[in-house]
Amino acid sequence: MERFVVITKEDFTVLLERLLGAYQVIAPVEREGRIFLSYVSDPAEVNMEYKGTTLLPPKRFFFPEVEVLFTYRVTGGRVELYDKLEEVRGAKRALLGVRPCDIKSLEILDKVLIGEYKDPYYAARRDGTLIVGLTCNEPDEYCFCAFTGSGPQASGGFDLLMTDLGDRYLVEIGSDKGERVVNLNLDLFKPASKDEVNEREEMLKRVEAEIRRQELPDLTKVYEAFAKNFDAELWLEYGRRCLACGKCNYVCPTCRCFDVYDEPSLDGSSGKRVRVWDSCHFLSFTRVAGGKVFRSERPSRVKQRIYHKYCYGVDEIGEIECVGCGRCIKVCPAGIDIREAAKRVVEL
Amino acid sequence: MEKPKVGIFSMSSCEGCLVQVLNLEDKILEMMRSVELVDCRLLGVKKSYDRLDIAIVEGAVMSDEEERELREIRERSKILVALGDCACHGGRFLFKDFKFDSVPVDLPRGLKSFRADPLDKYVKVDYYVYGCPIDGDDFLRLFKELLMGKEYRPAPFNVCAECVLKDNECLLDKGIPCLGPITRGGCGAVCPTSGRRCIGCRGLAEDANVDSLIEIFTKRGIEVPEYLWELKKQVGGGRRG
Amino acid sequence: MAKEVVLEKVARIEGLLNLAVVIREGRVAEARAEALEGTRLLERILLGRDYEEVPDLASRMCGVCQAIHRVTSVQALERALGVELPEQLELLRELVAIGGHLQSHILHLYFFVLPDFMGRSSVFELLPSHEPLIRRVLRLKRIANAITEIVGGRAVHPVTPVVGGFTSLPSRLKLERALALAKAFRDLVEEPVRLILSLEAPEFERRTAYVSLRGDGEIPLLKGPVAVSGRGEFQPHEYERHIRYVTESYSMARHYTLSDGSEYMVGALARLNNNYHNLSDGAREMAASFSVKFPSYSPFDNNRAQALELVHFAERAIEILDALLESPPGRARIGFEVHEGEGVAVTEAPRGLLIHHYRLDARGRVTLANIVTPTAQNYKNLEADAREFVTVLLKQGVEDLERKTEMLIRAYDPCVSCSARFFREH
Amino acid sequence: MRGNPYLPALAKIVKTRRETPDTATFRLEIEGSGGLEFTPGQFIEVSAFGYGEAPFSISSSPLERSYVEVTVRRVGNVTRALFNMGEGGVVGVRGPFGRGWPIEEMKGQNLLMIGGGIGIAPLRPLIEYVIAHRNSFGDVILLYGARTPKDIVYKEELERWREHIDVRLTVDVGDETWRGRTGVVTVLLDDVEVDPRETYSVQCGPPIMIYFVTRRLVEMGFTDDRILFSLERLMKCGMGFCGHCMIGGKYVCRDGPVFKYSEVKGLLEPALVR
Repeated sequence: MERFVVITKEDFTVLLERLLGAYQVIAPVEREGRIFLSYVSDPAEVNMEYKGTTLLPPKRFFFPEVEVLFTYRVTGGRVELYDKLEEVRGAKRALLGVRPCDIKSLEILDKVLIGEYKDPYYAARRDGTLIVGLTCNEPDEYCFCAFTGSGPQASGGFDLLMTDLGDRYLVEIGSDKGERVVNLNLDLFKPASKDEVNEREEMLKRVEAEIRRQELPDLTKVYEAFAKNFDAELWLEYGRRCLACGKCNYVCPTCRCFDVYDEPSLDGSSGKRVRVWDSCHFLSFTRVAGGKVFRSERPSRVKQRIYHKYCYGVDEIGEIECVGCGRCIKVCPAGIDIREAAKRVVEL
Repeated sequence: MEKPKVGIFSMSSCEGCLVQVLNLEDKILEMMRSVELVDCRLLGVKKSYDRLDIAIVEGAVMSDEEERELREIRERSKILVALGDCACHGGRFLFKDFKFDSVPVDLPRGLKSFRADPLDKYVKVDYYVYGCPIDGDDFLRLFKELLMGKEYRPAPFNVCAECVLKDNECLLDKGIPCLGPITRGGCGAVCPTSGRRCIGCRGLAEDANVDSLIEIFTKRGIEVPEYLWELKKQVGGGRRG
Repeated sequence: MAKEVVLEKVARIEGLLNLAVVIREGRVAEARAEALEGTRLLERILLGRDYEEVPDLASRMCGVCQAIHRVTSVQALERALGVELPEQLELLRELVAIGGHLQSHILHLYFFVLPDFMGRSSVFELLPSHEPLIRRVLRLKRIANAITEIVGGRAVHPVTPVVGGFTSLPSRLKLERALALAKAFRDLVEEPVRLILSLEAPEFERRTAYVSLRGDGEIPLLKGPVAVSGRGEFQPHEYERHIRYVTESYSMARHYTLSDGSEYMVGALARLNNNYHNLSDGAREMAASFSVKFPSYSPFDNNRAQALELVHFAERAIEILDALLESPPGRARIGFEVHEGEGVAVTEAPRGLLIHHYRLDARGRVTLANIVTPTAQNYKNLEADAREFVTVLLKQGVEDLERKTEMLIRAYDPCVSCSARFFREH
Repeated sequence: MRGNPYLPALAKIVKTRRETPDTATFRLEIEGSGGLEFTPGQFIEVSAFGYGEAPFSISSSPLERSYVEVTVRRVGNVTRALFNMGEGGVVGVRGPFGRGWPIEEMKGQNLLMIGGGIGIAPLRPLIEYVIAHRNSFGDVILLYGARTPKDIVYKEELERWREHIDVRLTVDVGDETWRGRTGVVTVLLDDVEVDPRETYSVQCGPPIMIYFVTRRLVEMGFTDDRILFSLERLMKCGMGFCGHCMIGGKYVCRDGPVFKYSEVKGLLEPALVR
């Protein structure tokens, strides 16, 4: 089997219909001018022509913002637990139209959450999900994946990767799972010509060149600069501006901090243990029983996220945890720009 | 085990927060099974009792009579909960910069001056349920946690955090003076989700950065309302150290 | 020797109200409806504010009928700015109001009124014997709230209605859901309404003037001339010529009379007395099967009128939703220019006629605000009814005079909270 | 790792012992296994269902395999629930988690142990281990400081330990019965004479104690890799996922709670809390 195949846009709609029959399909949709990822039931809802990124990253489909870990029942002196993991297992899903930066973010989350310990909820959802990526034809003003080594080309982590070539898609096969999908739908695919593969390369080069019009350092290699500028003045400035709203964490495709709490029923005889997304920008994030807060100063919280991306990630999994999607820049009401911060740190 | 005795009281208010409680509908019946409601004028409950385990008080204190009543309730009660913005802040976050004491008025019933005071001006308040109106689920959580002997904590985040999870685009980007960035969350960002700016009804978030919001407004050409300058004087960049 | 009977802080009504009845030589000399709720100075707070802020604050007048307060303030501002909405948006507004009416009537009839007729003091005491009914009305309340929420964004203090339309519109899916909810409401409400219609209220009649909006083929909530039974009609902007307020040193609320100083009644009974022929088919049939006739001069029939309105407005909601699904609204909000202006909106709140009146300066800031709530308008009529009713009770020598008098107060469904806004600047 | 690591094992509170007015030691018997195999210094997550989960250092001896103990101060929802439950209560246990004291490395060396308040809890299993293997260690000194005499925990054990190791106490504020030293725990360091080159110092206590003790130990000539401490942070998951316990690039729950000063140097100063 060739590594590259093509499918016309018309046939892609047919493919979508077939996928909808076999999978729960998650794809970009557009509503009221906003692009977001959503479960879809109709090919007509799917928007594969969007620019830049979706507002929220795909992580919520693997690590939802609210998740019941287990439920419990207390009767007399006995406690029974009911694992919710079983409900997560076995779902066959296809995630369509995700960008290379987001594909990279899933690879990063894999390294964090499936290591010495394994987060079984995340792992089960990952196992059951086919990843069909979509490269960018047109980056938006926030994109800087070329500087974080996570785009515009995806080096792996996908089952299929599509590139829009106008009237058709060039599709790169990235795994056995992806190959099986192509094999099952051979009537829709045909082998790609050399020209078509070249066309994609040209396209990605053009996109990369566009992103590289920004002047940024190689962000995969800023560890040292960050390490020695932990007490730099600029962090105080960012701290003064930061609203501690946590939006940057929520939209970051690699942020996965969470809080865990119990939600009892009214009579207390049963309940559930729930985990929800948390944010290192919240004052409560480092509050221990008794009230002490370890990171009470806002600059220290601003730093926590940015350092986690460019430094602690390297300590943790051997690479930076920023994929250059630019979402945190887009949503920050105070205009805190992680690109700019990194650049300033390097230039100090 | 004896059921905890609960009283629900109203100072001056629109009673919308109590209506929110009633809007919990069938959960109310369940709630009422775990406690003994001994006092609630709105629902016509008035039993004789000495001590209350939980007193839930809605509304602002606007007269000497209400002040007296509140002090009495406090004395009788183990736990006192302030329900809604009027009880928590005297309606300050709803009415913003309005200076109540600056209005010269003739008042009936022998009242000398106008006031609208939060409960904690007069008595110790153990827990606060914020919002105008309060959020029903928030109240339910408080109720459960108090019954279990837990400490209730209001949402630790601001409205923006919930707003972005609803896939909303930022209203500030459209030049709308939204107070989401400095307002305590827990409402599910209901106003911005409906395309309406946050009016700050739940009060300041735990770590509100008013300075920064003023800067944001200014940068985007949004007129800075007077009350933000007031708030800036009080909290500025929020908590430090 | 004068005796004063004071019903203190009457239970199961919204807000704090005393009713004081002065009895001299076996006859009622005076009745005073004393609103105790702290006055909230809302009109004063509105002065100088941007018109955009007004609906947010105005809806905080009252926790029970906030939906209609919001819609009314928006309408008055629209009049001031000369904004006219397309029909679909008007219909959506009516839907917000209907959701509010349905939930308010349910709350009043089943939580506040029903216990009286069952010889109980609270709805919780009804639980052991009437759990299925209570569960059903709770469900009805939930449905009514859900309808408001779909259109208004939130059930208590809805957020979407703004000058020029709405901040966002419900999707088709949501409208379909609202339609299903309205139909479910209509089905489920039948039995509880029958229950209310079958209750035997104390016998008491006293003719008064009934004031409400009057419609052509409908029971209007948001438009139409104001009808004063037996005396013709007036247009909303003329309200100041037809009603006037009096201040009573015993009450935190303004009390209202007609221009000749006589009392009048607003509310569901006034609406049906003036619009009976416009009741929906279902409501009309139900009235007939219980021999409920309008016009009626018994204030206790206000409860029956409310019960019939539950059916009527549920059917009206279905009609509106059918129309909206047939031809959905296009834009959520139409454009307009801010300029100087003055506007009055008169609407029907669950408890009756509601007036919002604003004047704006060239920048759209409020320079005058006046809000007339239904309960404030009813106080004088309530006092007159109380005088006569207690006199009758004294003659009959009934033992439960206080309980019966409380029932009279409750029949009015007073909302003291939003009536208490008395102020007069030095 | 087998099974779902978020799912706790059930355990019964079989014994409680009041240590101070607000502190107690809970003995837990885990369904199926009784106790746990663990390294002194490791912690477990204890669930009170309906109240939540909280991390506690294991305070019982590692030689004891039929139960585990935790010593708990009543400060939050979970601990209050444990106190209210008392004996017979059913709780959840996950763990053990984290990295304990490097016992093999410390063998043959002197030990200078410093505990503050309830911070002595993670030292207790180490002390029991040392006493059981007394010949494998040189001089062993325990310095323990509490706020008042009433706040001293493990009173019985302290007496027993005296027979095997050098135990020295101080309280911040004495009372009429107190005959011993007063002052913060660093005052006890003034009288300590050990060779820092052949001694490991291990400490656990409030952050401010660790900060000052560490400074003092450095002055005494201890090298950074011979200064060990157990750190306190909010640890929700125990597995390095939830992020609450991060200090710099380290997760206290997974990479700690026991750290060498050399590993987290510069991260402890109060002004630079990460």
